[in-house]
Amino acid sequence: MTDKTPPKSGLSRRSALRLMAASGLATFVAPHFLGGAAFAQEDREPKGRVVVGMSQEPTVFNPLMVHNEVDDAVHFSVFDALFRIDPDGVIQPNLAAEVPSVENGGISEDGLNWRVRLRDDVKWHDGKPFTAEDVKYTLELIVDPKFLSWRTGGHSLVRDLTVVSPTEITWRMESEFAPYLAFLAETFMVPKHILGAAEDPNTAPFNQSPIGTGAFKWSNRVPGDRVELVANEDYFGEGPFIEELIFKYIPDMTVLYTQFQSGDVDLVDQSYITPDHYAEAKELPDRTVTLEPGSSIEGIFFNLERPQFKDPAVREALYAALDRQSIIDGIYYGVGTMTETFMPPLSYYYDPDLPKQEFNLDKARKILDDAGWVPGSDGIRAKDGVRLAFANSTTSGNHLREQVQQYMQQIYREIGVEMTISNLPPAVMWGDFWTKSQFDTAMSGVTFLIASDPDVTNRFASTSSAAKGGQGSNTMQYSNPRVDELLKEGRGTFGQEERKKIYTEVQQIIREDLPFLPIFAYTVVMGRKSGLEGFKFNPNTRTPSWHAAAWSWKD
Amino acid sequence: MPGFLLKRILQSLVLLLIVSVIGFVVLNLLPGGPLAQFGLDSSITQADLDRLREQLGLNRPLYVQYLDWAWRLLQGDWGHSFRDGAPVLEVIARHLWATFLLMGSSTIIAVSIGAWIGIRSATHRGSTFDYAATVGAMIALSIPTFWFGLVGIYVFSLKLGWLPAGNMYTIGDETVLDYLHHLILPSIVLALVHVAIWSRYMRSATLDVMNQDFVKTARAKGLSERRILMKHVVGNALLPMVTLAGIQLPSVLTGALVTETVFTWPGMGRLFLDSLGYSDYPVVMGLLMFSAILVIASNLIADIAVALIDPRIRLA
Amino acid sequence: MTSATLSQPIRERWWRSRTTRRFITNKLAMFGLGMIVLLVLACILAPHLLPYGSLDIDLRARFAPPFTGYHFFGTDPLGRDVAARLFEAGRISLAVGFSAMLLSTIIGTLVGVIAGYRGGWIGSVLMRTVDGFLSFPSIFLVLALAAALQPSAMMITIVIAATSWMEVARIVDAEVRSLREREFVQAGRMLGLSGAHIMFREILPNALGPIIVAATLTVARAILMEAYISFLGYGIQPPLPSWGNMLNGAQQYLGSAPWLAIIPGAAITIAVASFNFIGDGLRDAFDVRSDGH
Amino acid sequence: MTPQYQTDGATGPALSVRGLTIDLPKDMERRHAVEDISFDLQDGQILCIVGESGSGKSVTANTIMGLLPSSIRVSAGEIHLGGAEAGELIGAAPATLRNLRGRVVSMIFQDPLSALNPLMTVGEQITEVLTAHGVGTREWQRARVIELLTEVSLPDPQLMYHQYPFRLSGGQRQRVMIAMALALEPKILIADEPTTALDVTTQAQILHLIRDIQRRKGMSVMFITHDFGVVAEIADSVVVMEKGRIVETGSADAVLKSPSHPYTKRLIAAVPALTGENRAAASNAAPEPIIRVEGLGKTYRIGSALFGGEYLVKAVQDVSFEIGPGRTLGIVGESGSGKSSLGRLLVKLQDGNGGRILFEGRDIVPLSDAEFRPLRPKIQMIFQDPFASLNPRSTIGHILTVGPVAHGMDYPKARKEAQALLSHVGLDAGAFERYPHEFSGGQRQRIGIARALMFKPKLLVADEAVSALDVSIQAQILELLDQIQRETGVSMIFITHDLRVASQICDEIAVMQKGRIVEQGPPSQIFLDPRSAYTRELVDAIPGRMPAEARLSALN
Repeated sequence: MTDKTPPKSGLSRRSALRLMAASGLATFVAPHFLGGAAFAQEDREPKGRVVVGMSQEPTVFNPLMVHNEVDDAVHFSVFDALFRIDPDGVIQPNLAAEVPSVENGGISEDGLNWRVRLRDDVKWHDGKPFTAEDVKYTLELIVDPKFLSWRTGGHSLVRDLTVVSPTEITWRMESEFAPYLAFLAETFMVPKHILGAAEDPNTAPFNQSPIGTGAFKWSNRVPGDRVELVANEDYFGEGPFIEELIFKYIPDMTVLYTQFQSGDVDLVDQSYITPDHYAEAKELPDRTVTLEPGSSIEGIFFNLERPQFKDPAVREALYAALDRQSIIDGIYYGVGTMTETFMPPLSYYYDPDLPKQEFNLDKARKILDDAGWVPGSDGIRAKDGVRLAFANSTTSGNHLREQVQQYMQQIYREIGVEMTISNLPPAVMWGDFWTKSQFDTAMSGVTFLIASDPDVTNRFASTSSAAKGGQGSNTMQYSNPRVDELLKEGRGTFGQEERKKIYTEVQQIIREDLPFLPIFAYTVVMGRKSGLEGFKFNPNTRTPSWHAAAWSWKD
Repeated sequence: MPGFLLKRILQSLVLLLIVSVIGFVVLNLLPGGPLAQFGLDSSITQADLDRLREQLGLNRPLYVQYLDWAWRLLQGDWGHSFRDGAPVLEVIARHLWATFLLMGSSTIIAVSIGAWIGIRSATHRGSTFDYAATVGAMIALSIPTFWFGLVGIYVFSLKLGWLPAGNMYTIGDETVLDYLHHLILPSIVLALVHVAIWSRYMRSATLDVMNQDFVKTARAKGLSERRILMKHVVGNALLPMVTLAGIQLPSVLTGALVTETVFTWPGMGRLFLDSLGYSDYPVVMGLLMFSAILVIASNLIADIAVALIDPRIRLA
Repeated sequence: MTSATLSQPIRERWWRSRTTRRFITNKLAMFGLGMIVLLVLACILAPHLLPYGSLDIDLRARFAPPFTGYHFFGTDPLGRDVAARLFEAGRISLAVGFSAMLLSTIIGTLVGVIAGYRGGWIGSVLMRTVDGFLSFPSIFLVLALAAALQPSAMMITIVIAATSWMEVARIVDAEVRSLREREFVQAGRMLGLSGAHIMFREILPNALGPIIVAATLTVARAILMEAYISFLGYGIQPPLPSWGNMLNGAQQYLGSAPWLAIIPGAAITIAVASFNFIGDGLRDAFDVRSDGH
Repeated sequence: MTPQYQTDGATGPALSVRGLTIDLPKDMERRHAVEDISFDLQDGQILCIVGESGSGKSVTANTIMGLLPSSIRVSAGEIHLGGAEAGELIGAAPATLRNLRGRVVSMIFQDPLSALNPLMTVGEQITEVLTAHGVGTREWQRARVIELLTEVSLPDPQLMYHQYPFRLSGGQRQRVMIAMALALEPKILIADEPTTALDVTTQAQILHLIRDIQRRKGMSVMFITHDFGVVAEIADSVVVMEKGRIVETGSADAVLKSPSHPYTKRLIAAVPALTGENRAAASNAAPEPIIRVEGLGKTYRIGSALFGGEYLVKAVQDVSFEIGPGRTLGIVGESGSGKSSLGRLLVKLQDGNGGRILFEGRDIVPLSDAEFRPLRPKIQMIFQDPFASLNPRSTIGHILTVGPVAHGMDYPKARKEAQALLSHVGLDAGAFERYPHEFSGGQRQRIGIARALMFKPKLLVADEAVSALDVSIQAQILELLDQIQRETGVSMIFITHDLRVASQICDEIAVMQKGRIVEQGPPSQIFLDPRSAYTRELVDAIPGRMPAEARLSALN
């Protein structure tokens, strides 16, 4: 159930490091879309209600606690982080008065000492002022070993947090960590005076009725059904222009679409509109339905420690026999972009010149023949006693993937490869089965980048495989010394052009090695009522409701 | 009577113990577990997963986890949901009334219509009505609930547009009428099977009673058929029905669970499926214990009700 | 000594017995039997007679409505012939139903006979376990078990059997309990027969009626259960079709391709109703008190 | 057939049945429940309708009340009600019949427990009769019910009014039924085997009550029974039925003294007479007893000690006796006296708690099941219910041979012995292949006896071995047992509630009451010179101690 929809960790954003270099400028030329103050004089009275439909239920309202992407929509509306990433991938100040950079002195030359200045006009929903103490508390809470925090990456490097004044805080990084700025754009500030006073922050009442600084205030939750937010009239930034914001949980995607159609739902959040409804949806009157680029890649992931996949020829042949065009056109209704790499197409680092895969069964057969995989009496190829047979797993109940599986199964059979389908419920599929590489092959939509950085050490470094004792998510157990080398180099390189070279080579090697077969890069079908203005899709966040403050109803 | 009560309650406790052990073991047979939901999250690393596992106490041996859980339960602490950190009892309580609304309305439909059909079938034994009721009940028992729900949605929502396809209410129009409008289809779908069950049992119970000597006695007294039916037959026939109502509860719960998924009804069924999907052990265990307690309590209440109605038990 | 000559009774054969006669004069039961025979035949023959295989994918012929060309029941989202899949699925669903019934009947009968005959603490432990299992909404056990095991037709069968033996156990327990007090069982003890002999040779044959009835109804329930599990995606895995997993994807296309939901659902209903008719007929036939229809 | 008999000074029949034929549903053994029967119930008399099971006597009674199940219907004949409410009952409108029921014609049934609604108090149920016919105000009704309860001699009528049926003993329930039937002083009372389910002493009281009330109220009573003893006790006139036909009618005296029809003669002859004579000793073997019981006891725990409400039932207390080889001990008592428990203790189908059972000098009480198994062949039992005691799914051959085979006999030998035994107990050897349901009750009881004899036991325990059988069959089985004992010298313990039966076959009789043996002695002592008050009461209660000459003439 975690995976009814392909995850939309929208991290197709430009490099944080690049932004560190450029942010000084960015602060001054930031589009007024986010400027807040620029809109303040409009000061429209919030009115109306927006119902956002989502197919999973938001349940975690303390943004620091371990949570899922479904919870983001609420977090973005109730809370603010120090920074915010705009649709173009530019990091903008939010609670911070400016984005720290080497240029403006916010970050020391060696990248270790940070200073952040805060706005002085921000109030919590209960009226108390927001100060640097809250930032300190937040950053300390995240690494509190008793606290069930979400990711601690980056935060665990922070040392010597010092509140200089209510609007200024400094700290030192244990080691340089370039993506931290982007991480902070997803780190929402929580009130020290409330959560800090609670006996146990894990079970504090705050977690069920959060108090933030965001454009919307917590109003009510009907569990299993909806979360209701109301406009924060004292919001320091632009907006809000709507009075009520409701996140409605509709577990069935068909029903969700039906309710969008009937007008019960004003905007479809995560899970979006399923591709099969796209053609129909875009013709709906008074609905704006658009295709937006996502950041995940749908692919077939090999467990490279399986004997049959150690031979690169096998992977190459399986790729050649993958009828991607039919899958996209026939099963995904043409929604999805052909890609050859893990890098999201919108990324600065995306390499468009990788060799194009071509669906060719004869070629696939020839590759296998040449590699010595000959058909046995049952028609299935084998080599050295290893049958070319494997299971493919994904979340059970994902109908489109199941259709793709059955289609692939039939075609692979034609080249003498036996693929069986063994789908698992999400709680099983994405547990140890996935993280500890217990699958043969898995079909999944994976987001490779963390916080917009092109660094994919976590996914492709040979030391990142949990099955081999590593701490990352290299579930394919991919291992290539050259890639390891390049990834190391990439983390230590600051220049954008240089990095692009490095990551282009990484993409080339991975295209060559094929540790996974890319099927397509996700495109999402965004749907909303036409009268809803101020909406902008942001591929760099995981939720379309990332900035509901700007939404308004057309008069 | 107090002795009987005490004995039943003690038996129930043993039953709860068995239920909790079975539930805990079965639940933990599931590979994966509560952290699987983060398996795809690119920003959570194995290190984070290991940390969370330790924080949630999931790396302890199974029996330790069970004893810890059971010990807390005895102290009234049902634990906290892994998903939203809220106390389990609170989580359950928040979903309770939606389920009870559905179960209640469908039970009213099932009992009243089922009892009526059953009594009429028994008194008009062999008639066209009886035959139609028999055939109808068996067909009703054969229809998969979820499919019936789907067909219902197709016909009444998609084709005719008379009834909503799901949900408990229309956002912004939460009047009683609106709730009722949304309640019609799911409660009929859930009631279908139970109308069939009730009518069958009521028919056979009524026939059983009608064959008893005291009905003959009543006739020999010169009582009118109507009085015989109302005073002597129905009263005695309803007695086993009270017990049946208790026994039927798990199946009503199961039915509600299925119905809720089809009609996106925000009740315990959906909570259960979601929690199972996320391997939210505390909530799933809580729901199991809750439903077991509900079932046991309702059986107990049914027994007590029978005892109160039946002088043979009340005064014994 | 008074002569007690044996008036020559007619030898009764089972097919002339009262039970059999009651059963074959029961129109509904015969209708059910007929439907099952037809279904089984169709499932055996249809895949050979239909022009399409159940696995033939044709993405150009997706969502063809019924009676498009030779697609009598239309096609599914991969352009496969629904009719071919329906009867192929029937094989799986019926096989799962039957095997689950056999398995659960055996388990239930064993538990029931032992609990009913031995009584005492063994009986208590067994029957409290049965009560324990029955106190869950059955769907929980099914889903949890189905999720825990690698789904395959055999596993689903085991899961269904593991969660539906309690009913049989209860029926057998009650039956054995009452039979245990009958004098012929006392007579068995008096003759010095062993416990196992009395349980399985003397008592069990007398409980066969209720067991057969329960077994028939268990087939019906097992088919329904398979449908539920597969509908929720925990059951028979594609491309193997089963009635349940054919319905699985259908909800999504309820508006655009309703036949995908209606046809397999109708097949389930017909099969389950037929078994229920047979079970009811058998119950009437075995029950000496009832007059049948 | 026309009534052959009329009492003098009669004012005409209260009820007359003419040419009544009632069809049975298809596929029953016979077409008619009753066929062309005619009789009169004279005003102010007791008419007994006598017959064995299946003779159609109850169907007749139900027809008069209009209570036949819908599957059985009257195909010919009429039933005419005499007196003030004269009219034809067959074909009368349901409303008319309902109006008559309970007011003009009342009925009481065999089993007084199931005939009362368990959920209503005694008072309510009697009041219902009054309400149904719209008689009296509430206060009057209540007073009338109390009066009725007093009239049938129920203790504490005020309390009884609020009592539920389950609280009452069988005899009290039957009194309630009688009170209910009398509520509107009906002209006719139909009693369908009203005493069959009762103990002998209670039976005597109820018979006495019915006769008493009939005399006081001048009612006409149609009394249905299978027991000529009861006929002798209360009947003015008698109708004898066999297989749906009337074979003989007449005054009670005439029929009892000089029965004309052979069936009647057989019935009367088969009624076990109370003989005060001791049985001729079967053998003169040494007085060394086969079995000696010393201080045997059995206590049941009911309820649970843990939860309170536990109480002890002392089913058998301090019982001692002994039996010599080839002798028969009768154990007699009413229901609940502990006689059946004693039987089970002796064959170790139950374990006693206290006392010793010395079988051939060895105490079998402490033996485990496994230790006792080798001894089982020597102690065998004959069960009460010939329908329940044979496994319906086994052939007679299997039933007979399974025991010996389990004890190591090879099958061919067992088969040969079984076939020999079958003919010995009067059955065709072809019975070997058949199933129990193909046999009649008497035949099955013979099979049960054969099964017990397969082992050539030393001791046979017969637990109510004939009480489920019709009287004519009873006599045959008793004879068979007697014959077997003479041939094999087996010792027997014969458990029965019927003193008359015991008197036929026992060398010695032990009378049990509340788990204890209150008196033990030869039949002459028990019947002619009882030493305990309870034995005397039992003997006095035996219905219709039939004049010896009646038996004689019947036998001739």
